[in-house]
This record gives sequence, structure tokens and C-alpha cells, in this order.
Amino acid sequence: MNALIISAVWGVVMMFSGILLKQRSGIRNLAVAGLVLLLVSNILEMSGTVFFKVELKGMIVFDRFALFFDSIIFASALIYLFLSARDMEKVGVNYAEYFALIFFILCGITLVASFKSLLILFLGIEIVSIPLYILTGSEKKNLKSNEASLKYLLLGSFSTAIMLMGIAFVYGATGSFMSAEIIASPGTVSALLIAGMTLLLFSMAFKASVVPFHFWAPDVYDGAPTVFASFMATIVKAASFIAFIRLFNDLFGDMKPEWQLWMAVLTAATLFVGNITAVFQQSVKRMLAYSSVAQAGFMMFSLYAMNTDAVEGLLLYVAAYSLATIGIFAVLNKMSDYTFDGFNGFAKSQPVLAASTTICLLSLAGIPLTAGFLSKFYMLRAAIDTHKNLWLVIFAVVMAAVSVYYYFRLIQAMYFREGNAHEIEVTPVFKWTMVVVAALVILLGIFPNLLLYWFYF
Amino acid sequence: MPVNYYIFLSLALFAIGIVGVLIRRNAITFFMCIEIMLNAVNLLLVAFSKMHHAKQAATLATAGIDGQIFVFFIMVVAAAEVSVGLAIIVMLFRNVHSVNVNFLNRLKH
Amino acid sequence: MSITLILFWFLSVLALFSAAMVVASKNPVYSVLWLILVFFAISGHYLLLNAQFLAIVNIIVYAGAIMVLFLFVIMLMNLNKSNEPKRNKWLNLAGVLAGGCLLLVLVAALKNAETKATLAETGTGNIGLIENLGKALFTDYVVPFEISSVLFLSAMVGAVVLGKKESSPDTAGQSGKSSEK
Amino acid sequence: MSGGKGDADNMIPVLFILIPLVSGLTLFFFKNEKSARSWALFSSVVTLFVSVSGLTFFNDSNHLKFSAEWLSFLGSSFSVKVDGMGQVLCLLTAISYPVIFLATWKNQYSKASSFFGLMMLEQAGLMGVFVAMDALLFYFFWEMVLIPVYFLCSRWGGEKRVQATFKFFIYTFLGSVLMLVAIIYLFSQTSDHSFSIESFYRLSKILPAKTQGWVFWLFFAAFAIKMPVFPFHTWQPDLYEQSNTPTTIVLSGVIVKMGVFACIRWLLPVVSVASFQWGDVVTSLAVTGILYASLIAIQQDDLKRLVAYSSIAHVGLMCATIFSETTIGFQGVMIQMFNHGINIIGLWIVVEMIGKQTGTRKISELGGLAQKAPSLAIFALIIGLANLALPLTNAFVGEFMMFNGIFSSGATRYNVIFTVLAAASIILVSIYILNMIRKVFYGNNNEVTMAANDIKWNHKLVLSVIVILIIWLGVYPDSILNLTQGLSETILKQSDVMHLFSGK
Amino acid sequence: MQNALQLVWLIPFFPLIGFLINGLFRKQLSKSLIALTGCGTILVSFILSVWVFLQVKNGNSDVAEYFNFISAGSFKVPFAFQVDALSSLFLLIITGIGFIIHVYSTSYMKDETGEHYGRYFSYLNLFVFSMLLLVMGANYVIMYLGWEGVALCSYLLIGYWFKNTEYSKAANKAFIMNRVGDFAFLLALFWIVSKTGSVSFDVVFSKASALGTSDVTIITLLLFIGATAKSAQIPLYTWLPDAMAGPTPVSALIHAATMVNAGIYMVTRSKALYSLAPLSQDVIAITGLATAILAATIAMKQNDIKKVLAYSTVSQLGYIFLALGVGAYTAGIFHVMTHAFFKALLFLAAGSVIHAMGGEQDIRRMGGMKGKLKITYITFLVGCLAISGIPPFSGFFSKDAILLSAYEHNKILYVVALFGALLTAYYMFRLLFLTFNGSFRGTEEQQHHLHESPAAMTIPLIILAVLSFAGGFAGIPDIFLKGGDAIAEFLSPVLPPEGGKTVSHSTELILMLLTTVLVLAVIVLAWFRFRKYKPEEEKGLGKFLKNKWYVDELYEKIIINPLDRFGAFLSNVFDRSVVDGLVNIVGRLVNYGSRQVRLLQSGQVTSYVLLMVLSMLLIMAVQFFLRK
Repeated sequence: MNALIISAVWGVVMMFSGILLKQRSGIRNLAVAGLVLLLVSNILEMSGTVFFKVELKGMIVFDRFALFFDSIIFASALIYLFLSARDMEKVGVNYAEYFALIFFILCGITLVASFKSLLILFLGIEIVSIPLYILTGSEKKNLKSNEASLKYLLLGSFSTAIMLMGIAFVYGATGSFMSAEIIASPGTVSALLIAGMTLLLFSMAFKASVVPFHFWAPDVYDGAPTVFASFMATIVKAASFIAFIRLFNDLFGDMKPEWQLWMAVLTAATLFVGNITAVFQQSVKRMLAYSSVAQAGFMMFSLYAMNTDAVEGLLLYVAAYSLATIGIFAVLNKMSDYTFDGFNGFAKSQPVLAASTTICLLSLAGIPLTAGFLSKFYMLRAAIDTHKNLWLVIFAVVMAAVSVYYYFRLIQAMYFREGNAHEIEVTPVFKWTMVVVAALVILLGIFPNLLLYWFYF
Repeated sequence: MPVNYYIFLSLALFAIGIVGVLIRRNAITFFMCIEIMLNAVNLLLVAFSKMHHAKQAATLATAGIDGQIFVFFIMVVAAAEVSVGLAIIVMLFRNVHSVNVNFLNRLKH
Repeated sequence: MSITLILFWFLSVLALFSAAMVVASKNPVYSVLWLILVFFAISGHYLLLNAQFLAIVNIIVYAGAIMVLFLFVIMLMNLNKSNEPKRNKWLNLAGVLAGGCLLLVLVAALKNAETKATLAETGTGNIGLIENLGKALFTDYVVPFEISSVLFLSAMVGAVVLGKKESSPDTAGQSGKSSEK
Repeated sequence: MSGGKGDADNMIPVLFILIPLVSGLTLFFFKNEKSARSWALFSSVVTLFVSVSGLTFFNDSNHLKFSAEWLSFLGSSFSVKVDGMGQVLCLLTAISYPVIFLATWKNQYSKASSFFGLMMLEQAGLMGVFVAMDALLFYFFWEMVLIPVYFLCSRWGGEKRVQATFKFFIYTFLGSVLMLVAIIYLFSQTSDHSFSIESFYRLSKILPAKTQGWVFWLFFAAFAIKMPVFPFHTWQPDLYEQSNTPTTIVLSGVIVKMGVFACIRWLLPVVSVASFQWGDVVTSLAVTGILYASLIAIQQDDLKRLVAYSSIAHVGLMCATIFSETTIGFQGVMIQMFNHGINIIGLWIVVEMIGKQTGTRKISELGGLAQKAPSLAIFALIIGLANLALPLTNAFVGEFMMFNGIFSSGATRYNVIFTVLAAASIILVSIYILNMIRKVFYGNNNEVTMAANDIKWNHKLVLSVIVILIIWLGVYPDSILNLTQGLSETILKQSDVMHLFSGK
Repeated sequence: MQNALQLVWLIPFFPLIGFLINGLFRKQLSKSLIALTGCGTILVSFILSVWVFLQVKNGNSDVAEYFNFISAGSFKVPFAFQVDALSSLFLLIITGIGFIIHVYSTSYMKDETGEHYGRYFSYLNLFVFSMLLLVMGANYVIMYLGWEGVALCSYLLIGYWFKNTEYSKAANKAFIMNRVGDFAFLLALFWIVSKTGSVSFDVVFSKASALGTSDVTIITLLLFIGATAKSAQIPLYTWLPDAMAGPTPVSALIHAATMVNAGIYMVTRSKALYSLAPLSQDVIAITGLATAILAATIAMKQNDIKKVLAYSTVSQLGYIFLALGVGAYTAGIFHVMTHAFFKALLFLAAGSVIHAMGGEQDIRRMGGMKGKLKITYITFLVGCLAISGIPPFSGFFSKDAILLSAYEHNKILYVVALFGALLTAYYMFRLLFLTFNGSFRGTEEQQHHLHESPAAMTIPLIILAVLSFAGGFAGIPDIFLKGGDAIAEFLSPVLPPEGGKTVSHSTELILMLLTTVLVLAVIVLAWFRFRKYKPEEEKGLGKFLKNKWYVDELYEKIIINPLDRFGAFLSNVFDRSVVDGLVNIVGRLVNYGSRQVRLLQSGQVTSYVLLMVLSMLLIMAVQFFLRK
């Protein structure tokens, strides 16, 4: 509750800060302060300190899972701001507004992470989506940005329509939007409910960029300003997955036989298309876009397995994935040339950044002793614990091996190719934040319980 | 009125919306088709709300009202979405003087 | 055949036909007009279902506000039949077939649903009245209602971001160029 | 992890990992090349010292075992133990590093601190692999070896190093992740949900044969690629040819042993039914590989490729022997892992020296080097002879026992055929080794070898150490065989499933 | 004195020390010191061997166990030496002849530089060491150590002049051919281990009778294949003539004292096994005889002095195998001994000739040297008489024993063997006459240079000549002297005499007479033919024989070339295109797949929606209608 209200209010504060503060650094600091506040208040709420007492009628429940997830998201967002807030200046003039939108999105994310009513889910997703359409198109003179924005908007509203139809069916079958009542609704699983569930599956798959509903993702991530693409591909994607898993765990948990197969199929498809397509990319940004699709495939395992391991693992996955991707995107953002060749010789000019980026890439590839490995490990373990569809797990690891191909291409470019990676200017803060990111990635890879401990305590 | 009628009617409208999305290249028309789809959903929700009301009115006088509230929220959201959407379309039109959704494909592969 | 039934069929046919015309019209302005007709037909259905408030809101919000917005935009862009993009016949056919099949599958799946025998009450029931809805909205649904304000805020900010002239075209141009590479 | 003085007693396995790890990490901060080099040598000597003391002063189970809480909620723990096989292989690892550093003392590297840092990290990983008693930990170290190798080979080496390394990396990574699936699957089957080796060993009698079958292949894919067994070997010659010598030495001397080692520790005792069932198939592959690689080695003109193929043949024999499931064979494999490591290290140093002296590694361009570099020629001859398993050199003992193992195997019906084919390699190996020596060292000088000089004291020292080890273990192999005796029998007992099939 | 025999390790130990000293300090030591070390260590060994021999003669024998060489579970290979009649006799031959050859070498090799001189002597010592190991080993593994050891030393010594590519090729050939034999030996060992669980002679032989006939036959045949390589029998004999590349004393060492006797020793040692496998014995006899004839025919047409001697060795070894094959082990060993004497003599004498000729080995360029090289000539003549079997030279007794055993076994064998003996006389005297009689056919310079060798070379020759003459008296047949067969008696603890003789004394005497007469006739024939020699082109059969039956070419064609081509195919085509190709294809498939799959991402919103709708359709359809 703390986070929900503070994020909304801080969004408004940021709106006005654009008028009141002339210094961009002031705006930036304000945003950072807000985010710190968010994080602190959220952590306080985890330990029972709630600032606002609002009657929610059971539509939103801030349970431990939601709060924990929110903390991860806010922490990621904080790192994101440290690394990339300065780069937003490059996008356009509406500096304060971008922050406002980001806070609104965070507000939406708290909603989708803690919804107990389909109405809240719907609102939350829209609150996340609409600012994203805008952020995607915020580089107004850039045709790519325009195009991405339009595609995102059209496809996004299409999926919204699908989702609404699904909700309508569910409502028809059960007479309620509240998850508690939907689960309690008597009778066998009706065709109406299945149809609704399936449609919801489609639309959530769309939001989580799961194949074959992923088409928007590469184009949008590629077209959007890099700073925002990074935000979308990490924090927002994580939120979609949390919503996804909440939906299918809370509402349709009893109907597992009806959807588990589809989760498996979608997982396989996502892994395949995401990884295979990424192989041939020449632009690092687009490669990362596809990699985010591929990573979604691994996250899908938690949906497929849907057991304790899966949920726990998804949290770790989200943290690991967000950290690493934010780091890489932040570095990418500093580059003038987004192709792989643009990174040639990067290790020579920026050894620290190159090393940190490498650690992030290793994490994405799932190399042990990085957070990425343990999160993948969780996913695989969850999937294997279902004791069926083992082909899926084997397929996934084969695809993980394929993923090594494109992640390591970047490492190769940085370290082993002679090149003229342009001198880039980075602040010490940026450098140190990258080091912290890399350290966190490794720390989580060795002692994941540092993170997961909070989930249980 | 059997609720099935409404289901089929909504589905038909929904399908027309989808067909429209599939065959129109004009971004604005595309958008309008999505509005059709949303309206189909609205209609269905209202029908369901009345169905549930009919079933449960004896125990709860306001049974089914949530469906209609939901429709209200859909309208709200649709309005917001349209405003943003049209802003984007206008912005795009300013740059390329076209609203063909397939005209722009710098982003592919 | 009761009057309700006649009205239902009439409104249904009207809605479907208008919707089809929205899709079929070459000129976007006609599409808008047909769409408005769809909204009216659906409002009629709402009335039939005794959901007066929604019927009114539908007309006001959709037909009144949204569609006008559409019209403005279309006119602003001066779109007409002539600059309507060319379509690929086969793709269109595929689209129609896909949509039709989806409809068929859903209908076939749901035609024997347990709701087969259930009725949606028409004409009676007062949940659709503004008084009841308002009460629910501001008691049970006050939180979502407030939340939707965030949505509007963000839409508003968005409109500003997208609409406001870039004051310093240099920076924008630079960044635009850089991402073009 | 570390404790007070009381704990320090049983820290030997931890020290194995910790010393190189810490020294490796600190190395990255060194600026001066010379000090980096010295520090790396120093720490590797310390490791060697620790490992020797582990063999002598602290040679009891108390000192060689360590366990600490780690990832307990995943069912894993940081449990390490140095058993007989671990002792042998850790010793090999510990010996190889100072030897390599000394032998390549004069080699220049751009960014030497990173080079040595990565080398030490690699050593830490290797040590970890050999002492890990927990499947997940094992996997961690298994991969931890791979990453430094990737960077080492990609950064310092021949012209096509990047591609060759990339291929190697993806290839081996694919194998490892398949193994990961197997590990997790086995974990999910354990009764106490644990990754500990004991829990895994208990599974061998529980899991149905069919399940074991595919688990076996998932595991074996990783090991076969690492060893490498025909037909998974194609990464090897390219990589050896392209990568820098120190890395190549570690790769062929120690890293390929990982596969053999892992088969013994993690494959045979865990999925013993499948190992028995698929033993013939694997052995056929391995035996094919022996002949295949030997025949190809005869044809090679590049010294590095020749050694690479010879390594494939030798490792193939070890692989074939493992699946014969006999005590003598096992003992042979254990000692041969060490011996082959020593021999091939020596061979690489010789190859490196030849390349250094003449600037080429093409056999056809060389000749008459014995006149210019007599010491090198003698060392080369001795090491070459050890490589072809001449009696009273170390490899003879290993090969003799391994052939014996295959021959007397009860696990296969084709033992005679396997032995005959595998043993035929002793003819082929003598052909390529002797031809190589003849063409490189004998005959008359040509313009390439005219300018060559004899080797320097550091190489003489290193090669002498190797030759002494070769002869020592050739004459008194029991010094290693005694170490591994108990383990071989334990593993065999654990993996003995023949009684299940004896009815047939 | 039982415990004293534990000290036998000293016998191989001294040559080893010599090897180490000479090998490690070859640059530091002076030539004379090197020579002293080399010869001295062998002399000590020889003295020890004599002592051991006397011990054994007094009825002592022992197995001295030192430490565990290999152990694996219940399988143990002790490092142990066996001292009995057989091994002690061989010890004597090896160290004795070895010492003589060492002494001879000090002079023969004096032109080498100090470093190479040291290298040479260290190799020689190692050679003796390996051979000692071979004959002293108390189990097959220790025997195998020496077995490969001698192969190594022959490799080193044949390729001693490593600058010469042909020589190092010959060295390789020797080693690799021996490896083929080793391969069979090893297989036999594995077989023995798996059947008896041990490699120790006593255990294996005591369990031999429990083995099945097929097992024993396979083991013995495999062992024999091993022996064919080492002792240069068909089909693995071709390395031996090529081994002439080494310095001449080395040839003497290989041919007389060491290497080639290894196979014979091994077969004799394994008598307990062979006696259970009649089939193997027949194979040995036939192979031996065939080799004897084949080599003899080739020797008739060779022009290299050492090559002739080499083929004669092959031929004589064939005789010995014939003896082993027909069960006359004692006769075989006897011939080993006498052969060691006269073959060492012949080689060293040939060395003296070559020395005099300044390295020339072609007998077509020699002739008439008996004037200048008197001692050499006389000793060579003694050697020829001995090898031809003229009574009372040593060869007569040993060869006669073999022929007699062959006669007892099978008349056909006897006839063929006799024919071989005549060939021996023919080619040996051809060699003698061409070398020493007639007129000198070499260059002026060579003629001027001709001189008798120094004492360090001639004294060994004289000693050996005496031995070649008198060596036969160790085994005088019963008909001449009752109990005169001292050698059989000495060997009887190891090789007990089998059954009584079936041939009457009169027949035996007639056979001896027949042999002698025929041999003398052949010598006369040779005299007339080669008294005045003119080199001429060989044609037909002569050419065929001169080219050694084209066996090398045959091997080249049917084994080496196909193998080489197959290897090249594997290396250049199969490994690159198929095995690696498959791996690369996977990579390329991924790349190709990537290029194709990414086309889905057409950039067109409409197609995105269409694909989404189609997948929805598909999932819906399956969900509702195809599942269940």
C-alpha cells in the first residue's frame, strides 16, 4: 500500500518538478529520492509498518510475495536510475515527465503484482502500458521510435481487447472478478471458463512477449529510446510475468491440466524463436531484444511448473535478469554504434565497464557463479520436479547453449577484436554502479539466499 | 433473452473487429476496429451481469453490478487509450504523412 | 415474437451490419460514421438489458467524445479514400478466414456451455440504474476509481510529451541521428 | 568458511581451491608483468607444497575432508574431500602449474596480469572439480574451469583462435548443460533431496534401467566432449593448434582428465545399470577413436595437431577401460590419468621449444635438430618413448593395466575384440612418435633448423622433473597405485550390477 | 648360498650404472674413461654371471623378489628375478659376448667424438642391461620390460648415425616391426592374466595344464608372433637386415648375444605352455624352417657383407626355431650358444674388414684381402667353417643336434633343413672367397689403406675364434662321448630330456657323415664358382633373390600404402568433412534457421496480428476439439 500511494503521488510530484526545478540534476535527484523512499517504505511494509490504511475490499492484497517482488523492482529501478537517468536527457526535452511516467508505471506494477481482482489487473496493466506507449514514442523525430510506438500501441490495444474478452468469459462463468470467488465458484470447469482462461493466456503471453505473441517486443525494444527499452525489457517484463504467474496460480491454479500443456508449448516456442533469431542479429540492441524474448522462455518455466520452486525461482530470475540486462543496456546506451562491431576493442578503452558487462553477459548466458545460473537452475529444477515433459528441459538447455553464441559474440567483440570503440565518457558514478551491478550478479550467484532469505523471514 | 444470443452476438462483433484489424492498413481504422472489439466485450459483460443478477438477485440485491462497473472502467480506459493513441498517430503523421500501419517497417527481422 | 425479441434482432443486425461496414468502408470518415451507428445499436442493447447508465455513457463517451476525436484527427490529416493504402487480396482473404474460423471455433465451443439455458434478464432489474451504480462505484469500487485517475494522469502527461514542441531540436536531432545508425 | 586454528587442520581441500582463487583474483590488480609472473609461480608452488603435504604429513581422512553450509535450501552444500583419485589429480594439477610457468618463463603476454590471473582461476576450478563431493558444487567448478579457458584461448594464441575457442566453448557448454539436466533430475529423485554424492550413489540401485539410460547419455555427453571421445573430438585439434602453449598444456594435461575423472566418480557409480548396458556402445566409440585418432596422427604435419590426436587416442583408451569395470583397469586408468598428464605436458613443452627455436611447427620443414639441440632431442626422445608406453616409463604401467582390464572385463562380451583393436594402437603410436622424432631431430640440418639453439636451464630443469617423474612412476608405480586402490574397489563395488544380468 | 642369489640384481645393475654414467657425463668424461666404464661394468657383470653360473651348476636356483611393480586388487606383479639353468646360461652368453663386443668397440669406434663415444657406450650398456632384464625376469612382465628395452636399444643403435636419414628410417622400421610383435606378446600376456590371474612363470606354468587347449594354443601362437618379430622370423624378419645400418659391433651384439635370442629364450621359457599346444609347435617348426630356407636363398645373392651375415642370422634362427618346434629345446639353446660365438666372430671380423676398407661394405669391391688381413681372414674362416657345420667346429655339433631332432620328428623336415644347411655353406663360402680370395677390386686408395686391425679388435676375434671352434665340445653327442652333452645336462633342471632317442647310433652316424660330405661338396663348388669373381647383372631367379623376394615391396603395397592412404583419407576428408562437418552443419543450421525464423519478424503489424490470430485459432481448436 505504501508503494502504491507513494509512487502515484511521486509521479505527480515529478510532473510539477519539471516546472519548479530548472536544474536537470535536481529533477534527477528528486526522482532518486522518490525511489529510495519507495524502496524504504516498501521494505518497512514488509516488516509491518504500513503508512496508509485504506479499505481495499480485498481487491488488492499486499502479501509477502507482492511486497518482495516490489522491492526487487524498486531496487532494480534505483540501479536503473543511477545508470541511465542521465541518458534520458538525450531522448527529448520532457525530462521531468519521463520520470513522472516511470513512477506511474511503477504504480501500475505494484498493482499487477498484488491484484486480487481482474479489474485491478486490467487497470494495472493499462497503467503500465499507456505510459510505455508514450515513452516508446518519446523520441519524436526518430522514425524508429515513432514506428515502435505505433506498433506497440496497436498491438497492445489488440491484446487488451483479447484480455477483456477473456475476463468477460471468466465473469460469465463464475459471476465475479475476485479471485477468491472465482476459485470458490461451484461446478465443473466450464467451456466458458476455459475459453476465458485461454484468452487471458494469450493476452498475458502478449504482455510477457511469449512466442507467438512476441512480435511486438523486438521491434519495440529496438525502436524505443535505449534508456526506455532497457526499462521495458527488464522491469516491465518482470511485472508482466508476476501478473502472469499470479493470474494462473491464484485464479486458474485448479485448472492446471487445461493449461500446462500450452505453457510447455509456448515455452518451447519462445525459447526456440528467441534464441534462434538472436543468433543472426547484427545490432546489439536488437540482439538484446531477442534475448529478452529468449529469457522470457526460461521464465515461462515457472508458469509451466507452477510450484514453490517456480515462484521462488521466478523472483530470483527477475532480479538476476533485470540486473544484468539493465547493466548491458546502460553500457549500450553510451555507445555511438549499436552493432557488434561497435564494441570492438571496448575492453581496451574501458576495462572496468567491459568486465562488468562481461559478467552481466555471463549471467544472462547462465554461467555458474552468476545469478543467471542459479535462476535458470531454479527454473529447470522446477520443471524437472513436475516429472513430465523432460524433453522441454533438454530443449531448453540446448537453447541455452545457442544463447551462448550471441552473448559471447559481444564478449568477443569487446575483448578479442581489434577495434576503434569510440572513446565514451562515463561518470565515476556510472562506473561504480556498473561494478556494483556486476558484484551483485556474482553475489547472488554464490549466495542467492541473501535475496531469498527476505522472502521467508 | 437467452444469454447465448448475447455471447454469439458479442463474439460476432469481436470477430468482425479482428477481421477489421487484419484487413485494414489504416492505423485509424485499425484503432476503430479495436473499439468494436471493446464494445463487444462491454455488451457481453452487461449481458453476463444481467444473467448473474437474474440468478442471484434473491440472495443479493446488487448481484451482477460488478459487471457493469467493469464496463464503466473499460470505457474510461478506452478513452485514455484513444487519446494517447491518436496523439501517437498524429505524431507519426507529422513525420511521414501516412497512417498506413505497414508503411513503416524500418524495424524488422 | 415479443417486442423485446424483435428489438434484439433488429439491434443485433444493425450492430453487425454497421460493424461490417466499418471494416468495409474505404473512406475512414464513413467508417467513423458507421462506428457511431454500432455504438448506438449497442446502447440500444444496453437499454434492452435495463442498463440505462451505461447506455447513456456509451453514447456520451464513445459516440460523443471518442468518435469526435477520431473525426477531428481524420479531418486534420485530410484522409480520404484516395490515400487509403492498397490492400493485398490474399492477405485480406486470409484475414477474413482467420477471423471467421476463430468465431466458428469459439461458437462451437460455447454453444453447449452451461449457460445455454440461462437467461439474461431484460427490462427488469435495477442494477443498471445510475443510483445503484454510483453507490457501488463510490463505495466498493472507490479504490479502482481512484486508481483510474493515475491512468488519466499518465495519459495527460503522455499527451503533453507527445504533443509539445521540442524546444531544442538540436539535441533531439542528435539523438535521433545516433539511434539511426 | 574458514575457522580458527582447530579447523585449519582439515582445510587442505579448501586450500587447494582457495590459494589459486585468491592469488588469481589478486593477480588482476597487478600492474607489473614481472611481479605478476613471479607471484603466479610463487602461489602455484605453494599449492604444490600444500598438495604434497596433503599426500604426506596430513594423509588421513580427517585432514582431507571439509564440509560447510552452502545453498542448503537447494539441497546442496560445500562439501569437498580429497580421496585417492582426488589426491592423484590434484597433485597433477599442482605439479603442472609450476612446470608450465617455468617452462614458459620467457613467453611474453600482452596484459600478463590477466593471463596469470585467469590461469590461477582455472587451477582453482580444476581443483574444485577434483575434490567436490556435491553434484551441484561439482557442476559449478566444472563450468568455472571453462570460463578462464575461454578467455585464455581467445585472447592469447594463434590467428584463428577466436573461432576455434568459440566452437570449443559452445560445444563443451552444450555438454555441460545437458549434464546439468541430468544432475537436477537425479536430485529430484533422491530420497533426501540432496546433491550429495552419497545420495546420488544410492540412486544407482533404485532408478529403473530406462531412466538410467537417458540420464547416462546426458552425463556422458558432457564427459565425452571434454575427454574427448570420438566423434566428439573435432574441437580439440583446432583449439590446441590455435591456443597459447600454457593453456594448451593445461587443457590437454589436466582438463581432459576431467572427463575421465567424472566418468569414474559421477557416471559409473550413479547410473551403474545404464553404464553396464551402454558400456559396449561407449567402448566401441572409444576404441574406434583410438584407432581413428592414431591413424590421423600419423598423417599430421603440424606438431600440435599430432599431439592433439595422440591425446585423443590415449584418452580413448582410458574411456574404454572405465567401462570394462575391472579393478586392474580402474587402477590403470587412475595411474594413467596422472601419467598421461605428465607425459603430454612434457610433449607440449618439447613442441613449444621446437617452435621457439625454429619458428615453425611443421614437421616437414624441420630436420636435424638433434645436432643443434642435443638436450632437447634427448628429452624429446624420452618423453616420446614414454608417450608410446615403453616399459619402465610411466605410461607402460597404465596401458598394461588398462589393456588387461579391458581384456579381463566381464562387463562386455567383446572384450577380446576391444583389446585387440585398442592394443593395435601401440603399433600406430610408435609409428607417429618415432616418425615425428626422426623427421624433426634426425637427418641433416636445413635452413630452418640451422639457427636453432639448445634449450636453457629452466627448460632443462622442468623437463628433468618430468623425466624423473616418468621414470619414477615407470619403475615404482605402486606409489600411486597404493593411493587409489581403495577407491577403485569402492567404485567398482558401488557400480557392480553384473549380478542383475548374470541370469541372461 | 641361497640368500646370496638375492644379489643377482647386481648383474643388470652394473650395466645400468654404466649407462647412467656414460649417458649423463658423456661430455665430461674422457674417451678412455668412457671405454673403461663401458667395458668395466660389463666385465663385473660377466664375473658375477660366472659366479651365478657356478652356483646354478651346483644345483642352486632361486627366484629373487624385490618389490611390487604393479598391484591392482589381487593381481600383483612383483619385480623379481629368476636364477636357474636357462637364465644363467644366457647370462653368460650375454655378458660374455657382450664384454668382447664392448672391448672390440673401444677400438672400432675410436674415431667418434667424445660425446658420441659416450652416447654409444651408454647405449651398449643399456642394451646389455635390457637383455639381462629380459632373461632374468621371473615373470612375463619383467621379461617384457627387457623385451621392449632391447627393441629400444636396437632403435637407438641402428639410428646411431642419426644424420643419415636412411639409418634412422631403418631404426624406426626395427622398432615398429618389433612393436607388431610386442602387440601379440601383450595380447598373449592379457590372455594369460585373464586365465591364470598371474604372470609369474611358476604360477602360470603350474596352472597351464588346467587351461583349455584352445587357450593354450592361442597364447602360444601369440607369444610366437612376438618371438618372430624379435628373432626375425617370417613374416616379421625384414627389419633385421636393415638393422645393418648401425655400427658393426652393434650388429654383432644384436645378432649374436642379445636381441634375436630373446624370442628363442621366451619360447624356451614357455616350454610348459608349448608342450601343451602341438599345433603351435608345428607352426613354429614350419615357420622356422621356411625362414631358414628363405633367408638362405636371399643370402646367396647379397653383396653387402653385413647383409649376407644378417640373412645368415635369420636363417640360423630359423634352424633354432625348427629345433624348438620339434621339441628339441636343448639343441636349440645349444645352437644359440654356438651361433652366438661364430656369429659374433663373423660380424666382428666383417667389422675388421670394413674398418680396413674405410667403411666399404660391398663385397664386389673387395677380394684378395687374406694377405693383408691375416688374423681377420683366419678367424673369418673359422667362423665360416663353424656356421657351415664342419666337424669339429662348434656349429657342427649344434646343427647336427637340430637336424637329428628334425629327422626324428619328420623326415621331410630333415630333408629341407639339410638343403638349408647346404645353402648356408654355399653363401658363407661365397662370402669368404669374394672377400678374401681372388684379386682386389676396390679403388687404389682403399688398397693402399688396407691394414690389419689393432689388437683391441683382433684379440676379441681370436677369443671368439677359439670359442667358435671349441664351443661345440660342450655338447658332444652320446655316440662320441658318453655324457659329453654337458649342456643338456646343465639345462636338465629346466629342460628335462624328453624320452629316449628313437634313432639308432648307426643312422645318426650316417646322417652326420652325409651332412658333412654334402657340405664339403658345396664348399668345393663355391670355391670353383667364386675363386675368380666378376660382377655381373643378376637375371631371373637371381634378381628375384637379390631383391629379397620383393617382400619389402609387398609389405609396402599391401599394408603400408593402403594404411597410409586410409589415414590420409581419414585425416583430410573424413575428419574434416564428415565428423567436423557434422558439427559445423549444426552450427550452420542454427544460423540458417536464424535467417529463416527472423523473416517471421516482417515488421508489418498486419502480419503480426495474423500470426497471432492463427496461433490463437490453433490453440483454441486443439484445446476444445482435439484434446480429451
